Amino acid sequence: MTQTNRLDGGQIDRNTSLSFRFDGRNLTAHSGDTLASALLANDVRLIGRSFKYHRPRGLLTAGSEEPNGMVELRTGARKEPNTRATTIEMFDGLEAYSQNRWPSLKFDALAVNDMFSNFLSAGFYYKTFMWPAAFWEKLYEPIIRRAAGLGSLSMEADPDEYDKGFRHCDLLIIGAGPAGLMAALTAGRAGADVILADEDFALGGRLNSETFTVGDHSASDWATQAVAELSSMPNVCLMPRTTVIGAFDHGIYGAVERTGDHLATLPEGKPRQILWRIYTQKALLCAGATERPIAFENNDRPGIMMASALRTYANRFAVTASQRVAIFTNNDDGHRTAADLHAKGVRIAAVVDVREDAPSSYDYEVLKGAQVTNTKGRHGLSFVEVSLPDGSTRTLDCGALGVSGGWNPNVHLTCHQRGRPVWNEALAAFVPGGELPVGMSVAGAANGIMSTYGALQSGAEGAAKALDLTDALPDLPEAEDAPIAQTPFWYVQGCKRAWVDQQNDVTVKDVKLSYQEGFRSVEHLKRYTTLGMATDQGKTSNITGLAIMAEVAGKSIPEVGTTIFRPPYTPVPIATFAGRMKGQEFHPTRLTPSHFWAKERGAVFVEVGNWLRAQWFPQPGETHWRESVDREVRQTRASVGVCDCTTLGKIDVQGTDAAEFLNRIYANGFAKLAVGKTRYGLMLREDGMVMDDGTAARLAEDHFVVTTTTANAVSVYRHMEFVRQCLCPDMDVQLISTTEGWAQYAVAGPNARKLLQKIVDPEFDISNEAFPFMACGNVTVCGGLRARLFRISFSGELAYEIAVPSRYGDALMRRLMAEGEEFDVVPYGTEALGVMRVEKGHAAGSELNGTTTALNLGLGKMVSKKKDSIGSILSEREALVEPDGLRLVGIKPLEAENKITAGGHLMNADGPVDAAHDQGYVTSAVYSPILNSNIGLGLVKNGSERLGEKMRLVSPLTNLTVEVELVSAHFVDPEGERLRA
Amino acid sequence: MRYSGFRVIKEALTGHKGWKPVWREPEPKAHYDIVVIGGGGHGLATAHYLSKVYGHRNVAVVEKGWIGGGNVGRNTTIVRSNYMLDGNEPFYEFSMKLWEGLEQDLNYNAMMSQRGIINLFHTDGQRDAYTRRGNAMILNGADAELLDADQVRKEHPYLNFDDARFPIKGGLVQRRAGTARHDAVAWGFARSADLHGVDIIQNCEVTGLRIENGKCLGVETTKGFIGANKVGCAVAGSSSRVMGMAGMRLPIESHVLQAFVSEGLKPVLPSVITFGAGHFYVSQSDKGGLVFGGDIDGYNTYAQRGNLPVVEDVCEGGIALMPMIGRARLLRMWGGVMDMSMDGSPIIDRTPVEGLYFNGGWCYGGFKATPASGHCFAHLLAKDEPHPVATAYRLDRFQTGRMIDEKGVGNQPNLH
Amino acid sequence: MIINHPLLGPRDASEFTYLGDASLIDRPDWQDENAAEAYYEYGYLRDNPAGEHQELWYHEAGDRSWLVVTRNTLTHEISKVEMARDVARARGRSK
Amino acid sequence: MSRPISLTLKENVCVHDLVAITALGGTEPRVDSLGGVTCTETPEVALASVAARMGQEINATKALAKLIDAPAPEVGRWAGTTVTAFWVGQDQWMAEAPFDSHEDLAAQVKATVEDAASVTEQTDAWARFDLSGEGIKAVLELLCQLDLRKFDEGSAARCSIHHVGCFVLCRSPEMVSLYGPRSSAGSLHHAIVTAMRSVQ
Repeated sequence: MTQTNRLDGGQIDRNTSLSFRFDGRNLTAHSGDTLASALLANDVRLIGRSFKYHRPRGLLTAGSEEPNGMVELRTGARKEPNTRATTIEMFDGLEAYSQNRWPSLKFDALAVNDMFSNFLSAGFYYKTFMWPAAFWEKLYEPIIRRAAGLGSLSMEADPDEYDKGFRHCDLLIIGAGPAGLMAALTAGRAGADVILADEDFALGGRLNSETFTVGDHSASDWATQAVAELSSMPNVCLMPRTTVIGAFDHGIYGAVERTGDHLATLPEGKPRQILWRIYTQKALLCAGATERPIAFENNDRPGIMMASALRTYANRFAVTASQRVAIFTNNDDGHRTAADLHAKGVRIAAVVDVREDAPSSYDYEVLKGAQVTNTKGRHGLSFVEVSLPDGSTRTLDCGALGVSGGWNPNVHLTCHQRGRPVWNEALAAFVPGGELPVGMSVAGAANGIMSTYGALQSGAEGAAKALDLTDALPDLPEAEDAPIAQTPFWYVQGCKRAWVDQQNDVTVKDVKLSYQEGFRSVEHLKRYTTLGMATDQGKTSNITGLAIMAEVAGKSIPEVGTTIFRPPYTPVPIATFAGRMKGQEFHPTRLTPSHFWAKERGAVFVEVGNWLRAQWFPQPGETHWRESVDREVRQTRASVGVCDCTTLGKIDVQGTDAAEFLNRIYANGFAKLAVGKTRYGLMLREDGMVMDDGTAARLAEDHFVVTTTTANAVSVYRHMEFVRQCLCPDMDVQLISTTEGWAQYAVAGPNARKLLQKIVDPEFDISNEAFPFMACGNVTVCGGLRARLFRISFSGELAYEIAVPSRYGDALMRRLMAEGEEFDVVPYGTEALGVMRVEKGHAAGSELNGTTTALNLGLGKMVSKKKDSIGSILSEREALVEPDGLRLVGIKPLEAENKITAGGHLMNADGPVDAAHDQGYVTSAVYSPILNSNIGLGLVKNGSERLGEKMRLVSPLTNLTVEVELVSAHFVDPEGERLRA
Repeated sequence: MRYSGFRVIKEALTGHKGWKPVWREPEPKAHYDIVVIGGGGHGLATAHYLSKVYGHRNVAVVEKGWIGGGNVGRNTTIVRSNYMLDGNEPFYEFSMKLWEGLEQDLNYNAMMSQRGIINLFHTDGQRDAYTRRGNAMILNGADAELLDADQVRKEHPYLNFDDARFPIKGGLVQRRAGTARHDAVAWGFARSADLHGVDIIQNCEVTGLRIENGKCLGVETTKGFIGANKVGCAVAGSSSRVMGMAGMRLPIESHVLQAFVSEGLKPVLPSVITFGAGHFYVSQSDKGGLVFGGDIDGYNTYAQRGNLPVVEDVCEGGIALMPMIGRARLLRMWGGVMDMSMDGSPIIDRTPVEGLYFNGGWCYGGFKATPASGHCFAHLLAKDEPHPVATAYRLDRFQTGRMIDEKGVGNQPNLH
Repeated sequence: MIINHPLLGPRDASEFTYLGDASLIDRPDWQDENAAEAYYEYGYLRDNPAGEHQELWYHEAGDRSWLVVTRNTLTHEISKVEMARDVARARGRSK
Repeated sequence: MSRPISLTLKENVCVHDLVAITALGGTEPRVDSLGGVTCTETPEVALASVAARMGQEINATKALAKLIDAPAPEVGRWAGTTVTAFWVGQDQWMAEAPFDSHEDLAAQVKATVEDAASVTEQTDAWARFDLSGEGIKAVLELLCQLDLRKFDEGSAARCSIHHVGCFVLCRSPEMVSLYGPRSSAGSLHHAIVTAMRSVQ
C-alpha cells in the first residue's frame, strides 16, 4: 500500500524504504519516521481504544506526552505493551499490534461500555458492587480486572541485556531544542564538560518541526550545524535517545539512554537501554513546552490532534493526517499550523478561532469568535460542527482537526524535589518556581519564554550563569521573536461529553461531579476521577482539569493548586533499573578456595548469604541426602572429618589496647586470656540481645584473631569499628578483615590429631600436652607453608581448625583427603555440621535470632557484671530476667522415629492448644545418627527447670503433633571429654 | 445518603444531580469531647468507630491538609495478618476481620480483594522461621498454608525457577490476605464518621497542644483554639513533631518508604507476592498497574521522596524474582514518611499527659492496620483502657524490655 | 545523595551505611546510679527533628570511617561532615 | 625433636610442596581481550595492610616511606617503586610487592615498621585484575561511580562494582588495577568482561 498521506520535504530519508506491520497489515515507511508518522503516512488513524469506554483512539500528539496512540511493540518474549507510537523510531521489520480491544480494533466488544457511560461516571464503583458481599470477589472484580489494564505482557523472561553507568559533568543540559543547543554551544566553547541529553533521536526539538529561519538557515539546518559543532568538541557529550527521568538529591540525575530500541535486533552483548547516573553541580532544564488541548463535545475521535503535532508531522516527517484539515485554536500558534499545511498543499477546511479579533488569512477561511461544538465519524473524524458568533452553525468536512489551546511549560523536573510551579497570568500557565533542585536552572519554553529568539538567548545566558562564565556571550542568530499572550480557553460550554484525560476517559462532567461530591482538593480530584493517572501522567490533561475545577469552585487556578510531578518523566522499563543484576548475577557469588575441589567431589551447594557452601557430599549409591549426612556424621565421630569453614568471618585485632577492646565488645572477659590461647566470645547488642558469637585467639600480647558467624561477619565488623571510632576513640586498636585471606578447615574426630600430624611440619608439637584444648598458634605445614592452628571444636569432637593462605586452600584440602585415606577421612558439609552442633547443644543462627538474651540461651553466667561491656546494662531489664522467660533446652520425641519440626510450637502435655497456652517453640531439628533419634533444640518458658517434662510439639501448619520430652541440650558428650582428648 | 447499584442507576437517569458531598466542610466548634489529630486512615477510622461503635458524636478530626493525604494515600495497599508474635498477631487478625466486613460496615466499596499473599522463602532457615510464624497465625485463629517449591510453581509459573541466584524453596501463604483501594478506605471512613456527626476539618494544622498542670485542654490550630476533654494523636510520619509539642521524645524515627506503580497491564499476578531474597513485594491493582515496593531508604527524613539507589535495589529484586516484568514500565514513584519505631511494632497508649493519647509507630504496616488501629484507639479514648488485642502496644515497653520485635534486629529503626 | 567526606571529598551516599542519631556517641556511664534509665533513653528515645539532624554514617564501601553528618531532614541539605572519631573526642570520649 | 609452637611468622620463604590456584580457580592467570581492552588476572602480587598505632602516625608514615622508597601516599593516592603502597584509610595503607620475591611481605613490612604500626597479611584476601587499553574509560564508566575526569595516574580509590567492594588504582592513562575480594573474583570478572563486551 502506498503512503497516500506523504507530503514533500521533511527530514526523512526517502532513499531507504522500510517495511513494517501493524495489526498484521504490511506497510512501508522511511528511515527518520516514527511508527506514528508512518501510520499517518499510510492513512491509518485508528490505533487503539481508551481505558474505560473503549472509545476509538488515534494519535493526539507527536511526542512522548502521547496519551492515545499506544501499541504492543515487537513479538514473543520481546513484546512491549503500552508503547507510544510517537516515540518508536522506525526500523525495518517492525511489528506492532493495537491493544485493549477484543476481538479486533474495529469491532471491540467492550465498546458497549460507551453506551452505558452515564452509569459509569467518576467513582461509580465506590458506590456499588457491595451486595451480596461475596459477589465482589467472585463476579464484579474479575470482570473489572479483565476490562481494565491496557496492553499485556508476554509472561516470558525479558531476553535483552541492560546496563547501568555513571557519568560526571560540569553542566547537564536537558533538552536539545533552541535553548539547549545554544546553551551547549555557550558552555562547550567555554571548555566546560557538558552533557546534552534529549529524548528524541534527532536533536533540535521544535526547530525540526518549524519552517521559520534561524540566522540564514532553516531552523532544522541551524540545528544540524549546531549539533555538528558540538560533536566536534571533546568536552561535550551528546546523548540523543536519552530521557532525563528524574532529579535526585545533591545533583544526581537519572537518565535512560535507549541504545537498542531503534534496532531490529541487538548485537550480541549490547544493551537495549542504559540507566545513567549523571553527577553534576549544575543542570539547565531546556525541556520546552507541551501544547494543551481544548475540550469540546466528542473531542477524542481519531484525527483530532494537537495543532503543533500536525505541524511536526508535516514539516519534519512530511506527513499529513488527512488531505483535508481544520484547525480549532484560541491563539496565533494554531494559525501557523494552518499556514504550514496550506503551504504543503493540504486543504484547510477552516481555522476556527475563539477570538473575535483573530488574524485573517488570504489562503484559507478563518471563522472568528467561533467554537467547535461537536464532531462525527465512527472510527475517525469525518466532520466537525462549528457554532458561529451569530448563533448559526457550520459543518466542516475534514479528516483531521488540529487543536491549539496554548502551551504549558514542561516544568516536571523542577518539581522532583520540593519545587512548586507558580502561575503566570500573562502566559496563563504554570512556570517553574519555588525551590528548584539545588543547582538546577531553567531556560527557554520550559521557563515560559516562548519565542525562538528568546529560547536561544535564555539558553546562552542560562549556561553562562550556571558556569559563572565571564567572557561575552556568543552572538545569537536572528530568529522569530513573536510576543506571546494567551487568553485561556479550556473547554466549550454546554458540551455533554468532552474529554479532559483521553486515555482514562475523564470528561469535563466527571471533574464537575468530583467537585459536587466534595472531592475538591487537586489530590482528591486526581484520585477520585483518575485524571492524570494514565501512562502520560496527565501531560496534556492536568492543567485543563485544574482549570475546570477552579471554575466550578469559583477560585483562581493557583488557589486550587497544582499536582506535583514525580519521577520518572516518562515511564521506564523495570529491567532498565535492574541492569545486569539479574538471574545468577542478582548478587555476587562468593566461593571458598576449595569450591572447585568440592565441585569435583560432587558436593551439593547451598547459599549462605552470598557464599556457596558444600551442604553434603553424596557418594555413589546414596539416593537421599539423609544417607550422605548420616554417613558424614558417623564417620567424623568415629574417625575424622574435614569441613570447609572459610566463610566464618575473621577479623584481625591489633594494638596495645586490643585486649581491653575485646573486653568492651564481648560480654565475657578477655583481659586475662593468655597468649597462645583461644576463648569463646559472646557478643551482645547494646539492647542486651545476643548479636553474635565466635572465638578470639590471642596470637600475641597485642594481637588477636576474632571469628564471627558467616552471616554476621559484615555487621560485626561494622559494629566493632563503631565502638572503636565512636565510643573508644583513644584506644590503640586496629581492625582489618582477613576473612578472604585464609582458607580455614575444621578437622574433627578422634583421629584429627593423627591426620594433622601428617600435615603440620614435624618441628611443631601438637600433642595434647603441648597443644591442649583451646590452644592456638602459628605453624607451618607441608614443608614450610605458614599456617594458623586453633584447637577449637564446634562438633564436640577432638577438633582443630587449620588456616592457610587462600591460594593454597584447594591444595591443602586435597592433601588432607590424601593423607587421611588411612583414617577413612570424610569431607562433611553444613548439614552434618548442623547435626553435630545440635547433638552438642551449641546455639547457632536459629537460636541467635536477634530476640534472645544470653540468659535465654543458658549463657547468662557469661555476661560479666564486673566490667563495661556493650549490652550488659539493658540486658538487665525486668522482662528480660523474668524467671519464667524462655530457656534453651533439648527436645526428644518419645518415639525416636517421630519427626520433629523446627518452627513447631510447644504446648503442655494436656490442656488447650492455642496461642494463649504457648510454651515456646523449636529452633532447630535434626536426625542424630549417633542417638538414632530425631532431636532438636528449643526455647521453652522456664525450660531449664522443666527438664524431663513431657510436652506436645504442635505444628498445625504441617499437620504435626508429637509427644516430646524436654532434655538437656547437650545430647552428646555432656562432660566434654572428647574435645579434650 | 445510602449508596447502592440502584442509586447509581437512578442518578445516572437523572443527570447525577442528587449526589451530595461525601463529607461536610464544617467550621470547628469551640469544644469537643474528643479531638483526633490527623485525617489520615487511622484518624478517620478512629472517628468512625468512636461515633458508630462507642457512641461519641461530639468528635472532630483536624487535618492540616486534605483528608486521606497521609500514608493511606500513598501505600502499596496490602492487607494481611501474617505476624508471628503474640503482641501483634491477635491485633492484625482482628483488623483482618474488620476488613472482611468493611464495605457493609461503611456502605462504601473499598474494593477489599482477598487475593492472598505469598511470602517466598529461599533457605531452610527462612522455612523454619515461616513455619514458626504460620503456626503462630493458626494458633491465633488466622489462616496459613506452607507451600513447597512445586506448589509455588503451580500457582506462580512465571517466577524465576530456572536461573535464580537464590532458588525458591517454598512460601508461606495467607489466602485471606489481599489488597484494598487505599483512597476509598479513607473516604469510606470519612463518609461514615461524617454521617455519624463527626466534624472533619481540613486545612486545619495543629500548631500547639494546650497543656495546663499536666492536663491537655485542647489543640491550638491555624483555625484557632479547639478545646477537648481528650486529644488523640494519629499522625504517623509526623508523630515526633506533634508529640514534641507536649515535650515528649518518642522511640520513633521518621523514614521514607518509596513505592512504585507500573503502566496498566492485563491481569498477570494472581496474588500479593513477597520476595525472600531481596527487597521486593508486588501486587496488581484493579486498574492493571503493578504496585510494588521494597526497603526504606534508611536515613531519617521528612521529605516525601526517595533516591535512586533504592529504586534500583527494588527493581533488581523484581527482575531477579519475575524476569517477565522486565518490559513493563515503571510509571510513577513516590515516597511516604513512616514512623519507624524501635522494635518495628506500633504504639497505642495513654501518655504521661492526662487527656493526651498516642497512636503511631506503624512503620510500613499502617495500612493493613487501619480498621483495628481506629477501633482500638477509639476504645482507648472512649474507655481509657487498652482494647484486649492491643494491650502490648505500650509506650513503656522499651523500658521494661517487652519489645515486639518480629525481625529481631533490635533498637535500630531503619532495619525493621 | 552525596556526602562530602572530610578526607575523600564527595562520595555517593550509597557507599555508606546509616546508623542513626549522632547521640549514639554519648553512651552513658555503666556505673552511674541511674544507668538503667540513662541507657533506656540512650537506646530508645530520639529527637527525630524535622530540620537539622546530626547523624552517623559509616563508609562501608570506602575507608571504613564513621562520619557525623549534619543534614536537614526536610531538604536533605548537608551542612557539615566530620570524622566521628574527632566528634567523639570533642564530646569527651577517650577509652 | 620438637619445639614449641612459634608465635611469630616464619621468616624464610616457603619450601612447601602445595600448588597454588588463582582466584578464578585456574593454575594459570586468566586473560580476556575485547575491542581493544584487555583484562588480566594478576595473582603474582603480595599485599600487607599497615595501620599506624595510636600516637605513632608520624613514625609509621616514615617507616612506610622507607619501605616503598617514596613519600607515603596521600589520601586517595598510591606510590612506591618495587614495593608500592596505596591509601586505604586514615593512617592506614596497603603495601604491594611482587609475590615471588615478597611472599612473606607482611613479615618484611613488620620488620620495618616495628611497633609503629599494626601489619596484617592481605595477600590472598584480594583478587587483582589489570585492565589496559584505550577503551578502559568506557568500561569503567559502566562499572564504578568514580569521576574519571579526576582519576589520574597515581590515584587509588575504593568503590563498589556490581555490589562488590573494590580498590581501583590508576597505573597510567591506559591501565588500571582492580582489587576485589578473592571470594567474589568470579562475579567481579564477569562484571568486567560483560562491560567490555558492552562497549567494544
